[in-house]
Amino acid sequence: MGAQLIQVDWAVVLIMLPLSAAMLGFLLPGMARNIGLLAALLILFTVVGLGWQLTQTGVYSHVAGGWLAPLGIQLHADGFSLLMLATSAIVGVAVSIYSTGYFKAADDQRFWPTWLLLWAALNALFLAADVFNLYVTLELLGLSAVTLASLTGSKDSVSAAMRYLLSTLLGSLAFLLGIGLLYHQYGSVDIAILSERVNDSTVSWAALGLITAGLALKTALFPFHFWLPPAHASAPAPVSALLSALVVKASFYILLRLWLGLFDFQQDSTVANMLGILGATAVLWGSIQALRQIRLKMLVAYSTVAQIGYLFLAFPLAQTGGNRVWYAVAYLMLSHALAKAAMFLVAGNMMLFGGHDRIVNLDRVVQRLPVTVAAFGLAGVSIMGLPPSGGFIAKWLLLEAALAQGHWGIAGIMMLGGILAAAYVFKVLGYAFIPSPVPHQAVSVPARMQWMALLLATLAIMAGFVAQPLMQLIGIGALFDSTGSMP
Amino acid sequence: MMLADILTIILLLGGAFFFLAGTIGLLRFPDVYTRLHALTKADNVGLGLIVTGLAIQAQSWAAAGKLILIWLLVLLAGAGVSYLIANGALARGVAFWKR
Amino acid sequence: MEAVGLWQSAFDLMLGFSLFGLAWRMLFCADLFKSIVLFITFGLLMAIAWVRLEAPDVALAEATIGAGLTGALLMSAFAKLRTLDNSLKSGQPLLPRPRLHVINFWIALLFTVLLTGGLAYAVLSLPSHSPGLSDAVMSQLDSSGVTHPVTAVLLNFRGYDTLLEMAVLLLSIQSVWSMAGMSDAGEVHTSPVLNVLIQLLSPVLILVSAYLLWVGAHAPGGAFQAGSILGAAGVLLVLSGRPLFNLKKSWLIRLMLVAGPAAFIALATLTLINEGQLLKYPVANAANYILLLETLATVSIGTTLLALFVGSQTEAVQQDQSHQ
Amino acid sequence: MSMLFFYALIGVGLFTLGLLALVVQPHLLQKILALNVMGSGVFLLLVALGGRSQPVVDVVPQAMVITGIVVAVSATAMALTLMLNLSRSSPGAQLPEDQSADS
Repeated sequence: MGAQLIQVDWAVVLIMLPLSAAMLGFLLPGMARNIGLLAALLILFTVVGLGWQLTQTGVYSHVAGGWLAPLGIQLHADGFSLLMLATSAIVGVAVSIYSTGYFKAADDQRFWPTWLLLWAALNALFLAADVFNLYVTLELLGLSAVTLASLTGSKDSVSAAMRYLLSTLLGSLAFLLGIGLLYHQYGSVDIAILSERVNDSTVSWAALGLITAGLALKTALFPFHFWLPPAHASAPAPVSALLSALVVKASFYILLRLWLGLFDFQQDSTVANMLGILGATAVLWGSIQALRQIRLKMLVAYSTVAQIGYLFLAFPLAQTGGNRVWYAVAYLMLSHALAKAAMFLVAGNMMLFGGHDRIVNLDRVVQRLPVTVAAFGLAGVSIMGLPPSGGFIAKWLLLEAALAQGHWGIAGIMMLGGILAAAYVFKVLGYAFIPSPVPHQAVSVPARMQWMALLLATLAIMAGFVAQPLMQLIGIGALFDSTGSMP
Repeated sequence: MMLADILTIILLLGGAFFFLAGTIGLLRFPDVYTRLHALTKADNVGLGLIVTGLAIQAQSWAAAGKLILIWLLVLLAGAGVSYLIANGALARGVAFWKR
Repeated sequence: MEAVGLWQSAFDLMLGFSLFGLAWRMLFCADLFKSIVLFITFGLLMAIAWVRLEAPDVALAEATIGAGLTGALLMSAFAKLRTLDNSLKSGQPLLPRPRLHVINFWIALLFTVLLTGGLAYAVLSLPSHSPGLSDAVMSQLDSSGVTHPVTAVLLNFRGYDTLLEMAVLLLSIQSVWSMAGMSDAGEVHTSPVLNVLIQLLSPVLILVSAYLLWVGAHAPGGAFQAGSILGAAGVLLVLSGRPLFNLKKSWLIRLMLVAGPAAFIALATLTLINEGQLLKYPVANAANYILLLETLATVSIGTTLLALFVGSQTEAVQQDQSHQ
Repeated sequence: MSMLFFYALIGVGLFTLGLLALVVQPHLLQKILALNVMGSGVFLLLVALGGRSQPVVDVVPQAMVITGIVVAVSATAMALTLMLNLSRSSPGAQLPEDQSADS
């Protein structure tokens, strides 16, 4: 039995399953919700299967169509892909269950097929080992994300979705031009083949610039973050959770993969330092903006801008201290995804409860939605980077690397970012305890919506306790062990 | 250089002349209706000459037939669309040109 | 021979500069209607450029999808925009002045010029001869099931990309429907001449579509081109007011939209189970599988493009805003 | 085959020209057209440089461009729908930041 299960192409199933479910949901709109929920659970199960397979056999790869690269397309799964697939599966299942309470039945046919296509795009993206295939998945991801972001149909959300669409298309085109140049210089779109051939040439630098700029725009790195806060804040809450937790991470995932695989030809650290500086600015700017917001969803969205900044702080650190610092980044991607999804679900609960998300008018919400507020508090612990959360482990590793290498500026920015995060989290919690001058009509929030937020927040904390085994899983394929060492 | 080649060259040049005349008419004529006149008349004849010129060179009857078919379709579409444009202009009250 | 090459070079230069000039006029003219017309012209010139670059498949796709259907979508959106926007209605199609401060405009221009220079430098540093993947494609063409290399790449060598591509198409219609609501086509213009024209043209278009689909196995053509011609035929029928489908809730239309991607997924699953690799066709049956995929994909592509056109014509349903 | 490089350079020109228009032109229809022109530029570069593999043209970029053209029309349809929805709620078919600076 075990021997047979190990042969199963779990990774391929992860792509086909959401795609088929999306099609069924499109075909049978009335059953879209049930089909989607079933698919969500099956995906979670499949990810577990893939994880087990990877622990047994190491890196997985699949030759699509039976044509080896460079002619054909290969799929590839290692520890880093597994981490992202698992994060998507966990957040995806929680958001799927949450959305059954959030969306009315009439909205199901608008939400489910698009969400399943987005999920398929995520899974396909995390499994891709071919840059043109990555472009196709990026487009599927971007277009489905825009569709979901526009679902409320309000003026704000439509203009935010429009800006998001223009940005994401611009990012894709820059990416496509970059991979086009790479193809014409090196004659392949397969990452493994390219990584052997790419050298320090004019074309490589042009591609590096185009691809990094395009992906930074999609990841909303400061100053390309302009599209993110309105898009994430005006989308329906479960969609905001998906966009912040998963979609922006996907483009960062590609950037990191290509950075490690293709762009290691560049020895001087100018580009890395520049990304680090933009990341540092993002941490400060995003945190300060978050603190200034009067609406909860805008606060959480700006917090995403800040947390994305942390991911980029690792570029200069890896340049001097070796690739092991990316373990911390991978960990941060996981814990931020869990915590940020939890926060957006909380925001959705509070909006449903009070009909608004103005922070000063939360009006003792803690007494009436204790589970929801607890979820926000726990997620906040991880966002701030306090022990024993997953966010703490990630940021501690980053801080340690910064201190060990004498990057005092980065260390300082990280501490300051933590303090600012504490300030905006406690600002929300503070207003949750005090009565507001204008009491409001309270609407009851379904229990599953509250518990899903708490589940994700708890997982963000729990991630702090399983650091050792998780790091081992991420280490499958040894993507981050290639050079240098970190304490 | 065969007779067929010379014939083709003459037909193609003739076609090009009609296209040129049509384009000049399109650019220089004063209103929608006269421009349409210049465009369709010239294009239809011009394309007809070019198609005939190319059909002489075609490798097979089937290829020549396809070329003729293209011409017929363009005639059809050109006539129909010109009528629709003129009709639309008339309906919107686009004035005739008067000297 | 020398003289022919010279003429061709002159033609290429003229075509290239015309493309750039058209793009310039299109993007920086103050009349939106003119911009759209220039866009269609641009698309047709692009199609000629594709022919010059020995890419007839791309030329077909560009002429039908790039210039044709995108042009129809733009025109239809513009007509709608004009009914919504008073500034567009008043005859003199509008444009607000560029919002950027003059200095900002020059900064943007300077950045663009620098970027152009850098990219041009990178392009010129490419080797003047590079085999790319042409050898790999040609050496495996025999076992692909088709003799036309573009079709072999799209449907066999890189069939997985095309599978995701079909998902993008499905997404586009799901997206337009969920954004715009799902009502039927709006205003319809009929005229006896148009009716005759459509009666004559639509059978021809359907025939051409079938021909392109069939010929794709060994010559330029294939599902995308055939599908877009089919879509164009549908657009013509809808424009003339034929009650083609009840797009609102038709189960049939959903089935047609899904047919292509579903066939891809079904075949991917089947080959995964039988051959161990997704979309790996047994050589003996490859031709049949590809024809089946292409036929269903043509139906889906045509229906999707038609539905996108019809969808873009519809009024948006005021969405429920209770959650916002 | 320097003509191939000429077409590739025209492609670069279309890409950057479209980028400029995307940034400076306020009307959404112009922005959508600008993105389409940028896309055409990238496609032109991809296919033109594929011609360097004489005697047989490299068709892989051509297949990629056909894929790209389909993505472009899908994205355009979505963008136009969003634009119409936006101009229903606020006339002018511009993003808010463009409007505020305008008046």
